[in-house]
Amino acid sequence: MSGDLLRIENVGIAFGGLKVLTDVNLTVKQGETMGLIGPNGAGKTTLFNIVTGFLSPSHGEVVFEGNRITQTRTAQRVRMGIVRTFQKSMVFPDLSVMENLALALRARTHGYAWWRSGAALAAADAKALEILRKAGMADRAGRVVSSMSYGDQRIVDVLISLAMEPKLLLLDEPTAGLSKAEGEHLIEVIRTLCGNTSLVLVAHDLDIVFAVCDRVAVLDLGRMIACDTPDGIRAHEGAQAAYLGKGKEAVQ
Amino acid sequence: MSDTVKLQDAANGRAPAPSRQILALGVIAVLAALLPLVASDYQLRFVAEILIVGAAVLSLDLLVGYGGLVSLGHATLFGGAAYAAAVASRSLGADLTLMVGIGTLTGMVMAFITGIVVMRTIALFFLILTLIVGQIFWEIAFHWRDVTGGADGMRGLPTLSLNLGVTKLDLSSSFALYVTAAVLAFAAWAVARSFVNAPIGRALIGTRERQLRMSALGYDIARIRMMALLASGAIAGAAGSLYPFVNQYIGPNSMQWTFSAMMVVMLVIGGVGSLYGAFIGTAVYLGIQTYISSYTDRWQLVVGLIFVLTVMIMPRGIVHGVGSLFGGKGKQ
Amino acid sequence: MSFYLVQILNALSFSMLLMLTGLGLSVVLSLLNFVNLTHGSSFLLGAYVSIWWLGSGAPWWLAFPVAFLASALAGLVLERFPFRQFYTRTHLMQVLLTYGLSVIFADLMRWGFGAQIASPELPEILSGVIFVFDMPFPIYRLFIIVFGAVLALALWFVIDRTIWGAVVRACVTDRRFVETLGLDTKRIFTIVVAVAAGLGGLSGALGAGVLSAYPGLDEEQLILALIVVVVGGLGTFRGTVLSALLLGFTMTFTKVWIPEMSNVAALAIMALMLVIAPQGLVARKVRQV
Amino acid sequence: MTMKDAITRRRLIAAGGATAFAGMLGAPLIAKAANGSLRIGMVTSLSGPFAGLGEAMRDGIVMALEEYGNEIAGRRIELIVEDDQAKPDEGVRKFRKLIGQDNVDIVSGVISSAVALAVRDVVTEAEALTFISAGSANALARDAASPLVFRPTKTNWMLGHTAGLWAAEKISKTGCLTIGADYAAGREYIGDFVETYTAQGGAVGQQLWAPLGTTDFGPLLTAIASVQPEFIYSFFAGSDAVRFLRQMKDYRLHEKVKVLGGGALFDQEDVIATVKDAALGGLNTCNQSPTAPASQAFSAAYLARRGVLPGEMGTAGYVTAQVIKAALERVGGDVAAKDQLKENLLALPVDTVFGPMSFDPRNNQAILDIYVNEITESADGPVNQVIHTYQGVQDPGPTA
Repeated sequence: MSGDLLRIENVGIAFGGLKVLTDVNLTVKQGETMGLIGPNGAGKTTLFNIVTGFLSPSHGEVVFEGNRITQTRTAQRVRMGIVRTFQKSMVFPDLSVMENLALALRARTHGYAWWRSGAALAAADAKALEILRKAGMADRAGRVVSSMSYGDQRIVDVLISLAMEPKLLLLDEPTAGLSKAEGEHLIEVIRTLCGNTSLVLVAHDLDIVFAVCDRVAVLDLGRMIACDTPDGIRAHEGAQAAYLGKGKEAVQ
Repeated sequence: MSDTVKLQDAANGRAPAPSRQILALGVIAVLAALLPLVASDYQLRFVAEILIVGAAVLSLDLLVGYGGLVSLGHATLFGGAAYAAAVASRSLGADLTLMVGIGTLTGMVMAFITGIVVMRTIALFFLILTLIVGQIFWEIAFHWRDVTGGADGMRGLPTLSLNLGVTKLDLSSSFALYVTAAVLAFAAWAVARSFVNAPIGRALIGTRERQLRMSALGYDIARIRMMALLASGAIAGAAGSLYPFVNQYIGPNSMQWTFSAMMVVMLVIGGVGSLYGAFIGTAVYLGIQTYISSYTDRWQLVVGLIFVLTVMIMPRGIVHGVGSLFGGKGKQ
Repeated sequence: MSFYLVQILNALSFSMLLMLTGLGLSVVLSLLNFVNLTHGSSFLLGAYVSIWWLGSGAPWWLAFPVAFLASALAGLVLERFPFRQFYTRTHLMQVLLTYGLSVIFADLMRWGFGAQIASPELPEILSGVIFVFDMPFPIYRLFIIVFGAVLALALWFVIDRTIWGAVVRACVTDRRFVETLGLDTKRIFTIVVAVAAGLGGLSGALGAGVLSAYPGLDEEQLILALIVVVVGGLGTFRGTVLSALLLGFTMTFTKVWIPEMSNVAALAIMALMLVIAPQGLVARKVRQV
Repeated sequence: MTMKDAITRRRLIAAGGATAFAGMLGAPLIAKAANGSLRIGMVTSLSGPFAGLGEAMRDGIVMALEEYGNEIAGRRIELIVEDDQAKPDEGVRKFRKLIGQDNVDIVSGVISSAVALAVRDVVTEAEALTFISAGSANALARDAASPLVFRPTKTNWMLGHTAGLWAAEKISKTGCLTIGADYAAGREYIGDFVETYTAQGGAVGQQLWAPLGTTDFGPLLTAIASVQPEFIYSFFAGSDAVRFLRQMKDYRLHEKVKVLGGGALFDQEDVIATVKDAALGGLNTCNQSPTAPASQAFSAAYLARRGVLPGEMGTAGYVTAQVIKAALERVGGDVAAKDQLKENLLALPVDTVFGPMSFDPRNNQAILDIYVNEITESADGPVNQVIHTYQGVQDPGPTA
């Protein structure tokens, strides 16, 4: 199965008596954009937590580039190329945009350096500026993040993750709280910058998911009930019943 | 959350323009040089004490101001190093470099032990666990009578000296102690400042503000905190190593949690996250305690009121409070 | 045999004292998510008030409600200013504010009640002993055990099993929701703080019979209460009871077996608990992301 | 002019100009004593665990100075009292301040032994005339003795030793249990007691220790109840002593077991005034007793002034003034003649409310009468009643 970047095999997890995920299987291919949808409490974020190592599954395996990483620590997984964003904005509010990116870029090399090696740091900073330029934010490099609009903060949030040059980027509702236009702009930035990165996108805005994703997986009550192309999902009865059929009120 | 921000946004230390900084340093240097001309022996020694305790408070600022880790066990690092230096001085003599070396090392070892125990906790849990670990260290010092003198502490220590190869410089005079303390205080400030401005310092701020994000970026939170603790322990230890020789005495009080709490109070009064505020807070606190108490038994009321007012009116401490009065620098 | 029975009673009574001291702190933390370090001051105030009352010749049993009321009143005033401004602040800021206040109160009480140690005159009915086989055990300590158990049960019932408890808990989760039900959340917060302070005073009144009262007792009790509450897991009721029992039994039996090391042993066990369970014995499940 | 007035005057001077900051940088306004007047500095504990004791000590010295009309050997006396919080570091700072900034002629005070030891090197280096009012660590009479440090009070040994003598002779040579506070002073009292008691043929059974600041003595008292000793030798101070005695009574042990204690355990003002009848029947060896013949007049005056009979600290403050007065009068008020003052002070005993006091020339340590007190009921409540006096007890000193 060459081309498979991430394989989730029979993963399950329970908190106390509550089964949050039951026997979930999912494969993400190289360069693919995968949508992940499901009602609130379906287990989407929990799945992210398992892939990134914030949680250990009760059973099942996570395989990345052919290696089992189920027990690998988060920091190690990040170095392997698995990076995520969070539902809530997770920027560093008191640092400048530039410093936010620098923190990400230095994570792998100079994160613990005390006596700095100027050249290496300058290289990292040059790279940060490059990313900002591509995202059209170079003019705001020196701004303190907390002084920016929420939309811009979310962009910085995503840029931080992209600066890590991930192979797999897990986006947890990046567009939540944004206006339609802001959301579309954010997706635009992601698509410009992500290159060959595989994406897994959780979003409540189904229009965006169906427009952007190559395939879409549907979680309901901790079970994977469908995984297909957007058109396939639209036609899938189980998915309809679990999610779409309930209409927009499930999505709010 | 907004408090942490208010309290600590100075911690991000976007340094003021270099020229202004050099000017400030110059003014301080001139004042420091002029002080011995006007101050009496007693006052010089008092200032030396402020500088030494201030350096320890500054090292606490690394944890509180930059790491968001409020420790109630910081006095143990300071006092433990002081004991180590005092004990060593009995057999090895009190050579300055040796003492500071021993103190720094002891501070780091104790910080390391503390770190291993407290690493997984944050917030109130961190506060209480550091308190408990610190009190365990205190109990050891208090009961290890053969070495530490128990509750009576240690006195009759040799005087501090500096071996320059050719000659041996005696550092027992108030003036010499003042100069030594001033050099130490400056070095402590410089080291702490370079730490917070280095990538590790930025990463430390990152762990304070967004712990989850930092792990998602591949940072090892425990490792960053441990390095901050070690740096902090090294500075506190270096400061502690001089303390027995300035006081000519060291006792278990300097390891007790009440002293740790006093350090936190000093830090908050001076200004969290500014580094140099530590010295101002220490001076204010020790000044009140030493001078107001001559006039009234109610000096603790005064300290309490000043502290509460600081927390309520200028939570970022005197440094920022005064700064915003004069330069409007308080708001960005 | 009777030796260990009495030692167990000793441990129980000391645990009850610890639990009573921790309860008020625990209530404010769990219900309002507010760290109130003036709790030690409430304790000492209650102790002084009850000693004064018991010495005045008035009916002795009123000493406890009076101590409760005195501390509750102080809590009421404090809640209006300055606690109210600090509910939404970080724990750190709350710790700093209330610690500073406790320093002020310590000095005020020293001023008002003097620096001398004071002990209550216990009524005849509480000052006897019972004999467990041939070993004496003070009736007052039995009184503390029973009183503490009853109080803890009552509190647990009110908070966990009645509508009032539910409303207060809902306040912290979503204030606006409670207000849409037509309830005055401000008043609810005030009542909780006052009751918690009153509990501190009540435990001080009870504790004074064993501990006496003097400047500095407030701080000693505060530290014990903090350790009990935090090791128990921030303001979970069960946790506070559990860790009070743990600390009480450890301190009692280490004093029996290794008296010179008893403090170190007790501290080490509490530290171990926090290392094993960094969120406290009974952790509230909080979704991280 | 009373002493209180003098203190108020100081405050006025302070308000008049010397702000704390000016005080820090030179304090020109109060730097030099007014011509002819003599400054006595006293450091005592006005906050922290010994605050009550410190207030008593301060009142004791003020009381004596008022009686002297604020004048000794023709010189006006100015008293400056500083708070050491019972912390050695703080004590060191305050002694330095008194000597280096307030330019006092004599320093005195100190309750905690740790503070007394901590300041020893400071006053020795400054060659300051020092009178330690209460800090009673043995070391200050031994290897830490210093030429200009006088100690007009007991050493821990003097009390532990006499208790050992008394116990072996009058109580029992068997069935002894000791229980003490586990810190330096407790160790010294118990250790010295055991040494003398066993040398006199007594046999010590179980030895219990309670951490300093023990709140609950229950477990230890239950242990005592199960051993059922003949008598207990015990040392606790302050709140520990109050709790120990009260809880003894709670467990009904005070009726069954004789308690012999050292000084602070049955302190008249600090402990007995609080625990009242829980102390009855206790025995106490102490250098001070409100019922000692030398103390009669003072006890009455103190009772009238403060509403309680004097304990050790109130008396110690008073005695400090008495000794300073004797020393100054013997040199005609010339405080600069330190060697002469020392020689004259050591030459003759001083009559104090402790009793007659002479000084050991080896270490400037007072040689004192030690009273065995029994706590009995009196018109003023339970009181330390002298039942025996060991005369002229002298610490072994530097040879020990």
